[in-house]
Amino acid sequence: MKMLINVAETVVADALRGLAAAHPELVVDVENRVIVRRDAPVAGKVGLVSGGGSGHEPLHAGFVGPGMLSAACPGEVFTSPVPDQMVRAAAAVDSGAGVLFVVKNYTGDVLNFDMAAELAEDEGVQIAKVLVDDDVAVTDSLYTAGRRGTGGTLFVEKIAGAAADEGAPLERVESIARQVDASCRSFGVALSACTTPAKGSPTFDLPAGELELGIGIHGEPGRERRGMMTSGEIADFAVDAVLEDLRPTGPVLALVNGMGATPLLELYGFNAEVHRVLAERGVPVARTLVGNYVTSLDMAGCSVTLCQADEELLRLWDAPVRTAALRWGC
Amino acid sequence: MKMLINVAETVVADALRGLAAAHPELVVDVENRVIVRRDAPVAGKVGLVSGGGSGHEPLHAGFVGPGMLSAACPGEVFTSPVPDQMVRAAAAVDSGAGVLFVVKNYTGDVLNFDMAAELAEDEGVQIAKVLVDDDVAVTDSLYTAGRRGTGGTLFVEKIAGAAADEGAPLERVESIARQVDASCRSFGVALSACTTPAKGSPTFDLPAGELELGIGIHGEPGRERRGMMTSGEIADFAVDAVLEDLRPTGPVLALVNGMGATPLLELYGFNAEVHRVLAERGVPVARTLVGNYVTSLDMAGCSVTLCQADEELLRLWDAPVRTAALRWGC
Amino acid sequence: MLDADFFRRWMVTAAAAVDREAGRLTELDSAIGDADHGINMRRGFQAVTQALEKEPPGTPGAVMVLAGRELISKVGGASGPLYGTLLRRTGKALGDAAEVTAEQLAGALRAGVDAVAALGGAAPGDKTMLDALVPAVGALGGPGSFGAAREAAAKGALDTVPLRARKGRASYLGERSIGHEDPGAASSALLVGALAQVAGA
Amino acid sequence: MLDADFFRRWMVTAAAAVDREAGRLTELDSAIGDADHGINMRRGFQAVTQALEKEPPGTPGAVMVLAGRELISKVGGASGPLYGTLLRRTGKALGDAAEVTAEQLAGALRAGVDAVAALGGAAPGDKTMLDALVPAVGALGGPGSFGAAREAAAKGALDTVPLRARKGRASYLGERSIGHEDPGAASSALLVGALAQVAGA
Ligand SMILES: Nc1ncnc2c1ncn2[C@@H]1O[C@H](COP(=O)(O)OP(=O)(O)O)[C@@H](O)[C@H]1O
Ligand SMILES: Nc1ncnc2c1ncn2[C@@H]1O[C@H](COP(=O)(O)OP(=O)(O)O)[C@@H](O)[C@H]1O
Ligand SMILES: [Mg+2]
Ligand SMILES: [Mg+2]
Ligand SMILES: [Mg+2]
Ligand SMILES: [Mg+2]
Repeated sequence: MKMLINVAETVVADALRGLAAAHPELVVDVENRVIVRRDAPVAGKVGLVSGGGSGHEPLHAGFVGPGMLSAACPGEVFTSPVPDQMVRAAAAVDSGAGVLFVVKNYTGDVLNFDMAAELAEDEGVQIAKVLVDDDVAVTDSLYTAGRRGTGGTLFVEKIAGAAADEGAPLERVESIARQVDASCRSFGVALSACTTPAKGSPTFDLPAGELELGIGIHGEPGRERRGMMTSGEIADFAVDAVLEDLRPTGPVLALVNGMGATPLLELYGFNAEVHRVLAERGVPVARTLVGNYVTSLDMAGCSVTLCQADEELLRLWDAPVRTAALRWGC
Repeated sequence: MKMLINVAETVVADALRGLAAAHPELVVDVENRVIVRRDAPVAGKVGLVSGGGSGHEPLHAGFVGPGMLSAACPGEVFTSPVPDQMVRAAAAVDSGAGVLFVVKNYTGDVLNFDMAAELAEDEGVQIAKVLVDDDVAVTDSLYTAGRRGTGGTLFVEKIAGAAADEGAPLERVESIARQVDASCRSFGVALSACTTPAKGSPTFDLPAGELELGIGIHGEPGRERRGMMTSGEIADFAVDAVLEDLRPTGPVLALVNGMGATPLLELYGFNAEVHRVLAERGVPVARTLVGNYVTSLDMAGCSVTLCQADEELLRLWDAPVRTAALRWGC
Repeated sequence: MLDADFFRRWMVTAAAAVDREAGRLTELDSAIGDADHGINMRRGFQAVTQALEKEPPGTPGAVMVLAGRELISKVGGASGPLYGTLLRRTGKALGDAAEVTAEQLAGALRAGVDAVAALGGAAPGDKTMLDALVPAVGALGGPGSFGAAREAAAKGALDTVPLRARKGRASYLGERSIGHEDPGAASSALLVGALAQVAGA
Repeated sequence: MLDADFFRRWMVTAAAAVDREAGRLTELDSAIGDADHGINMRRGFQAVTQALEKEPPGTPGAVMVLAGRELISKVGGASGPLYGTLLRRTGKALGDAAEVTAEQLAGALRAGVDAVAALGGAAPGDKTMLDALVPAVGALGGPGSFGAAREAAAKGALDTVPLRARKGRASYLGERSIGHEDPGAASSALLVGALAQVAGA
């Protein structure tokens, strides 16, 4: 598998150097792997810190900036970051108003953020945590580690970030983040496996003419393998899987997300099918975002995330945001 | 080759339906394949119309909006649009101040835009044209169709678009567009070939461990095939190829562009190497854009475009832009 | 004498040939272009046959002008304007006559080919459709010359293999364009072949 | 009696085993996880050996606490905090003694494994590292028991193959997790194997 890299060992550090070069509005600590918005800590503002394994870009570093995250902590590829990173990030962004950790629900992320929360609180930073677990492909039961955090993370970070920028106190930012998570559901489909730089070969073997339904964002195989489906059939399957669990009673925000290697041309075509299915099911769509936002390296495929949004969430979604990957209103 | 599509015949129409669903701020004529910003024609403003084969998304439709293009005309995949589209687009955006056609220098695009210009002028629309030909991999000589238009198109559309939005007259918008084209050079590298929906198999055969240097954006083979190179070696080669031709005497704008299937993680790492080479060569970088902007379907690879920018071009580059794919300042 | 129906059948036969050979044309374009020539030609000639069916024009000239217009407004790419111009200018040169001679057809086609050369700026030897078209119109003359034109076009297409391209996408490849048949020359040979077939040659 | 050097050699031997088997661990994780377990373990144990070389701690407890801390701050993922906690808690349970008995080691390791279970919320049978660790500490006791612990860990790891995962990433796969060995159980068997090797069993 060919990659545009130097050596596997330095991909994350190299990317951080490149991020720093492109974005002078970010403070990028390459050695300690923390990305902080330059104006942090903002007086009186709750800090928002997220992080996770690398390989999902632009998540999370691409979402650092006014209106969204205060800081991000990238781990090795597909490996959650270590507690030292989150502790450092929390210290850098805390203005005294406390810090919310946005944690995707994976065992590694949960354990490391938990340890970091303890350590940061020892250092006097007030910490709240929200777990993002929006992936309906995983049953949330005693028999699993619980639903995974995928596309819903973008909604949590954007909307809680807007609340924090408006000056909401920590408990309020936390409760909004929880509300967004509870309002989000996702389902993902892979047309090809991805290849991590360290492994150098695809994480699973997907024969021509087959796809994986219910994949996560770490190159894990999905829930089920099927013969190739059309864009319309995939939209039917994915949207129905989401709606079955979400049962929205009002308008939704939609994220039609590429896994990394699916051309935008295909993704927009898929968006047409997603909108068709939603119209058929009587679900109004308030806003739609189409693009590669929560990716899985060079995986071909897509995911659909729907977020039921009341007027307040919609207002916060529309609020200005200025980050590398998401930008409007300013 | 698996794709997220219904059938090859409808990919462009499907994508346009999906674009319309995601972007209510655009008027998308799916049948006639024209995308127009909703507020067109803007009184007194010069219209900017571009277009080309599909498969390069977000180029051009993703660049329609205030501060950039007035309208875009997507052709079939890798096939230039037909004159009817440009004529229709010109009529839709002309406020009486005239229309600039931004044309990438390919035989098909040139011939079709030329025919369209004749027809539009017959209908009373004043037309100016700028050819974008920034790709240094092609020698501009009697023995070629001339240099290709690739990443430089983004700079021409952004900067000329800003001038038009400021109210510059047609001759001025045209001359700025020409200045930008003359100030831009690009070089592209493929790590894999792309697959068009209609053909269904890769456009060329690139064995493991080899890459193509000097590719275009249509899945054409490049100028030369070599054994695999590191990100740093590719940056050396590409940046030097550009600098040899551009010989900048001041700061440049840099576009570090993905061809479609290269993960952002790799692209940022590559950006670090591009900045290293530019620093070594003593070329200051005023602005950097990293991402998949001028793509070649699912091709893995990258291109580097440098645009020498005087203060006026830099000011126009920084001016507000509000499109699906490029957005800042508003 | 050749009437409107003869020209209509030429176009329909050409469309069938293009449809049959679309895969090969695309493969040729894949080697030195962007892998769409067969797809472009098929889309264009399907539109041509549909347009001719919808309201069949009454004169040879009108058939060719309509066919050319359809190509221009449905194909795009380099081949759309070039082939569209070829047929449209041929049609214009044929004028309003209800029937034309083989000699008149040869003259009109020569005008069409000249227009292609003027539009695209290519000359024989540049590894383009002209390498099949120019020998073909050179061989074309009286009623018995259709077979010779077919042979000349086919040979012209094959003779592009050793050439280095100087026009169109293939020119980007420089030396690497050598050793491949030009897709546009191959499709031109199909068009001339269809003409010969309809003429019973 | 086991001194600090014994524990240091255990860690170095474990690091060598992990390094040697990293590819296999990653392959196992590729089947039911995210293809990084070998890479994670190698990165972690490299850091451990480096830290131990830099300033070798003077007591068994200090060796294990340092090793655990290194894993926590260098590995990430699920295995970083879990293995880090295992070693750190084992070290804490060993206290300040300059030398410890095999029985004391067994008891301390049991405390470490309990901490892993408490942190990760998993139980034997959930197809995790605990399926190797729990039988191993069960078999561990007096000086002659290291070999038995190694066998128990190895068997425990292999016995994860027919299990359905209930914790960690593999649980996402449901039924599809059956038929594969758990990567964390496999790496635990390596750690226990390294212990036995250093003990000369
Ligand atoms: N300047 C030109 N003059 C004549 N024929 C040309 C010229 N440029 C390209 N062609 C012909 O067009 C063919 C390519 O057509 P096609 O693949 O449909 O368009 P595109 O190159 O835009 O993809 C070439 O094989 C060549 O024969
Ligand atoms: N809750 C848990 N309790 C105990 N062990 C666990 C738990 N979750 C995961 N593991 C172990 O961790 C291993 C995976 O480690 P690793 O691949 O390094 O981390 P990650 O899953 O974050 O990629 C699994 O094979 C399993 O043995
Ligand atoms: Mg991992
Ligand atoms: Mg083409
Ligand atoms: Mg072509
Ligand atoms: Mg893993």
